[in-house]
Amino acid sequence: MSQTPFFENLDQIFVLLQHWLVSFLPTSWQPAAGVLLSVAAIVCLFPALFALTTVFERKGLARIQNRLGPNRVGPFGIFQPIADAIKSLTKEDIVPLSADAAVHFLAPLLLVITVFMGFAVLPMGRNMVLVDLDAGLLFYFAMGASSELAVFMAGWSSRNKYSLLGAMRAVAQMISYEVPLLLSSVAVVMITGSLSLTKIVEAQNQYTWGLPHWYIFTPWGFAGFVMYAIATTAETNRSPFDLPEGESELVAGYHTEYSGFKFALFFLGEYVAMFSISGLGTTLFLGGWSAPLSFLTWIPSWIWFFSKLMLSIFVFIWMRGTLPRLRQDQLMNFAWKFVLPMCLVNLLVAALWRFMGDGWLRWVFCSAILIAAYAGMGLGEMRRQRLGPRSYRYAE
Amino acid sequence: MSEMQSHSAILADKPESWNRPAVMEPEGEGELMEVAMGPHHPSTHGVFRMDVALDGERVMRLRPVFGYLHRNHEKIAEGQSYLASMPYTDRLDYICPITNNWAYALAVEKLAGQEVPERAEYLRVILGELTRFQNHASSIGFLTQEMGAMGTPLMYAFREREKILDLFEELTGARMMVNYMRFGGCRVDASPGWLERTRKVVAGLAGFVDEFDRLLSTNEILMARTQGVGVLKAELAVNAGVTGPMLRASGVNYDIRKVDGYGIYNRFNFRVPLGDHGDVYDRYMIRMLEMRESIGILQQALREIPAGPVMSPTAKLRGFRPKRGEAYGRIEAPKGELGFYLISNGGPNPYRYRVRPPSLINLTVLEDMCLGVNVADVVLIFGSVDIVLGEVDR
Amino acid sequence: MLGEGILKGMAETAKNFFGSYFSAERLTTVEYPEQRIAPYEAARVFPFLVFDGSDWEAGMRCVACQICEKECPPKCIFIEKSKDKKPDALGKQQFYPARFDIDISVCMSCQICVEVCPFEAIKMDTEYELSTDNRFGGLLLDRRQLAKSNQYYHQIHPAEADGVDARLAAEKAKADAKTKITAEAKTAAIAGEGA
Amino acid sequence: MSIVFYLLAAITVAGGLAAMLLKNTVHCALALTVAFAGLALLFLNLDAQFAGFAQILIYIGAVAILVVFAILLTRASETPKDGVFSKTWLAGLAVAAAVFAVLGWAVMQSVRVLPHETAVPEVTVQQIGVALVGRYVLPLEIVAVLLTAALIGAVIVAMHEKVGHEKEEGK
Repeated sequence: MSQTPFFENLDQIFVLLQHWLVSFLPTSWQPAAGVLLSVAAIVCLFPALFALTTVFERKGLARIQNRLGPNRVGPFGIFQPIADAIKSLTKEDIVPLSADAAVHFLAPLLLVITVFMGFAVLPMGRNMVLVDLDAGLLFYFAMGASSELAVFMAGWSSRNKYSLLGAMRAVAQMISYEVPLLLSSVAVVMITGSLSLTKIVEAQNQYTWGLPHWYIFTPWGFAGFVMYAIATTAETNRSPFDLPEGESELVAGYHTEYSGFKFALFFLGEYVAMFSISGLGTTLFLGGWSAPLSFLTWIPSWIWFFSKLMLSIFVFIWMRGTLPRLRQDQLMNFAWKFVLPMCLVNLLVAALWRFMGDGWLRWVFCSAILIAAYAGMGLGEMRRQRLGPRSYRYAE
Repeated sequence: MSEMQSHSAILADKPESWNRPAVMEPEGEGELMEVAMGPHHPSTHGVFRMDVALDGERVMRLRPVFGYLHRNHEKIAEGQSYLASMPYTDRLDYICPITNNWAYALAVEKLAGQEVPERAEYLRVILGELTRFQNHASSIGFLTQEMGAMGTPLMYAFREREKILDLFEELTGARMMVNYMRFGGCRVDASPGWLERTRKVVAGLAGFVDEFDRLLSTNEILMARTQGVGVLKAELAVNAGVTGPMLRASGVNYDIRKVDGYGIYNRFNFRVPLGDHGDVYDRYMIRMLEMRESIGILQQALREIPAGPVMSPTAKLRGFRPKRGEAYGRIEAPKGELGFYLISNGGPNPYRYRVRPPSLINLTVLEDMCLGVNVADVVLIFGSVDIVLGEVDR
Repeated sequence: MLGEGILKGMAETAKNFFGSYFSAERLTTVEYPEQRIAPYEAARVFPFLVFDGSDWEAGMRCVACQICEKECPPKCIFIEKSKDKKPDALGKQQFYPARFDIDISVCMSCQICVEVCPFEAIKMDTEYELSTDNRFGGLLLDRRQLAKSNQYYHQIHPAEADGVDARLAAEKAKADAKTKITAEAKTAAIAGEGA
Repeated sequence: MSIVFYLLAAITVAGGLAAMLLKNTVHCALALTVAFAGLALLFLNLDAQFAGFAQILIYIGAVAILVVFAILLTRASETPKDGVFSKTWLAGLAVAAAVFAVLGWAVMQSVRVLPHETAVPEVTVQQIGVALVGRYVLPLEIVAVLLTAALIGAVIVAMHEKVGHEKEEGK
């Protein structure tokens, strides 16, 4: 509401800092230098976040499992990632004799590059976006699609059955879940009428009775968010969709034959992909950098963005600590027979929502359609596969 | 390249059985891919190998290869006194050493016609059911671990197992290698304090089973992974000699605690849960239900345990020479029928010593359960058999 | 059916996540080098030889009867009987072990040697931090290394040691009484002869 | 015609040549991906964002993966021992020349229509969308129907085999 200049400056602190740093340079260099500075910031920030997240993940998983987690390096083990980094940097880089050395080398690089490219269009705060592309969402998905190739290259070049199987699984899974990922985002695009991520955030940054206009608080937005979350989990190969790395079957999946720093790059790539895709989910459904309640708008926008990001990361960790993984064919069935139809129904509902105009009727109507579709398809699938709780008999 | 050659040399050395035609024909003209799962595979519970022939991801043939952990247990036992084999039985199924002790003690007692005092029988039941509980809990934990549950259920199981192992350590001096039972009783008596602590632990076990139930039993992913997978028909199970929870999951009512009523089991009031499908989910649920029954037995035993000696006065520790004859002692171990077969020629050591390991015999139906399933389910089915390689290979 | 099983499981793990911060029942981890659990009285690791008094060589209870060597399942005990005899705690002339080695890399801590020993000479230690950088010599303990005082035995297994001491004392009393009786009988006989 | 254009053109052509000349089929597919990427960058260089991103999304994200999968599933990923030139290289050359001629002719035609276009047209994604469902709705629908038919056809081809197999098993 009433923003004091101090908080306004705090909100824009990174933007101001960038402008101030750039102002020392000649005018003709300033745009390029500004972009470079932002890129450097992103490239430094997210690996740092990755390092922190690995500790939090291990600590969180440990607590879920009633353990203590890493606590030897530094206070509460927070320097564990430094130790891990030193370890992976000093480890021997083993390339299998029969591996395709060039492709084996390029795969982790390609993965990390494409993953980082996605951040270019994510608005991480008010006025904090690297390039405000008109087709930002499209750019993001284009980059996401390219990372599949890196996974394939890694698996194929290793000349290992486990690697190849893992890569095939990973690519098949990523392609399958890309469809619902796109379709659930399309609903947002339909309502907003723009592919630009900044416009999508701005559309959600409004308040009625102090409550925000986040898309997750609408029937189609909620359903879309759930579908998006499922697709995201599969896309980033996280539990319960972590089959490509399912250690009980495939040892380690496509990075079985990677060691040392190349393995670390894969690890980094996976986590950074998780950040970026969570960031996109935040932008699309959770209002990006906007505050959850109208009287909290004085808190800097980037704080909101990153807290939402970390919250979704926490949910990822929580799911990983709870759920067993699906089987490959079940995963595919789930994508094509449940998530995809739900996304299509959701598209329909989003269109209805747009054309039914304001009023309580559209809430009831849209929710009813979605709930009916969800329950019908879910129960039908369970019945078809003869799944369900059982009762047991006892001998005497 | 030399690696390739040596590999083909190994292939040429394979036994005849390997060259038999695949049990299932591949679809189309695709070739079979042979994958060696193990011996150093993350999910083989130790050193165990499954040579799997795959068509795509479907299992066409599976050959279990074991013996990596062979320790010559039976021959060693024939070379030394009856007592000296007792600590070795701890190391058969190292998850549940108490029941191994019990089966061996039962066989020797049968051979020597040795009576066991009342209190010792109660102690055996208490320890045996505690063992069954922790074995089932950790076996479910391993099963879900293989399903990729990041070890969370396993850690919960180990949390409870820790409490039970603490009780074992307090009573017997060791957490796993207990060496507790003797021919004609138990080595040491339980103090009243120990019984009190055991009652406390047993009171907490029901809550743990409930927790497990909430965490897993209705989980959709677990149901999707396990229901209808690895079906073992009752007929095949009986013919193959499968025993234990695996047999009961296939719907056969066979529990040696009921059939033989060995020890004092016929005094306790408990039920035998039976499954109707014989799939992995049934095996999982049967173990869950058996854990609840075990709690019931434990409560009764802890309520009724009488005072008295734990060793029969006629028991001999040194110079133990049973008369000539043979005996087969069997119990319902957590994994199935564990039996010891002994022949005595009157000497200080057994003439013949043979173990009937439930793990090994339950494992013989592995291929039948795995044919045609997805390779990911092989690991699951293998986990649901619940084996310990120490017992399989001996 | 429609995901509530998953949600129930997630609630359970969340309960454990927060529970691990509050309930010691849940978080059972002991941070080993800093924290230690005191061993149970019944705990057993590797055997040691008990001696009475302060001189380990003179007070050693072992009489080299070699029963434990014979009964040891993995055969990790090696005993060499002495040629000469010397008085034991009861004052009786006994053999003593000229060599008594236990290879604790072979020993499986089964306690059978303790059970079969008729002289209460071998007992189980509770010391478990035994790592050494020498695989062969470092784990082959000779009788000097194995010898531990009776006080030490009392320290690690108080109740058991009390029982053992009482039994030994009773035996000694019996033996003393016997020697006394025989001595008296002897003196009586001598006196009778004299008379 | 800036230096960026020449750089991108060089990458694209090099990728194309490598795709043609490399021995290992998977390497060829990867080189083809490089060519696709160069093309996408050329689009972007012309400020055609939508076309550029769509090129990456579809060609690299889908087509390249499809090619790679096809290679793997048909076991053509092993390096052939003999040369890379097919025996029917003459026919191939003829087809390539014909395609090139058609493309060249089309390009020449369009240049004659727009002889001196220098200003960059401001085409937003929204405009493309409006054009697709407005003026070009019929072609769009035809393409959609065609693709759906192809999809269903593919599914039927795949399903048929399975049904036949099940019948065999039934016997």
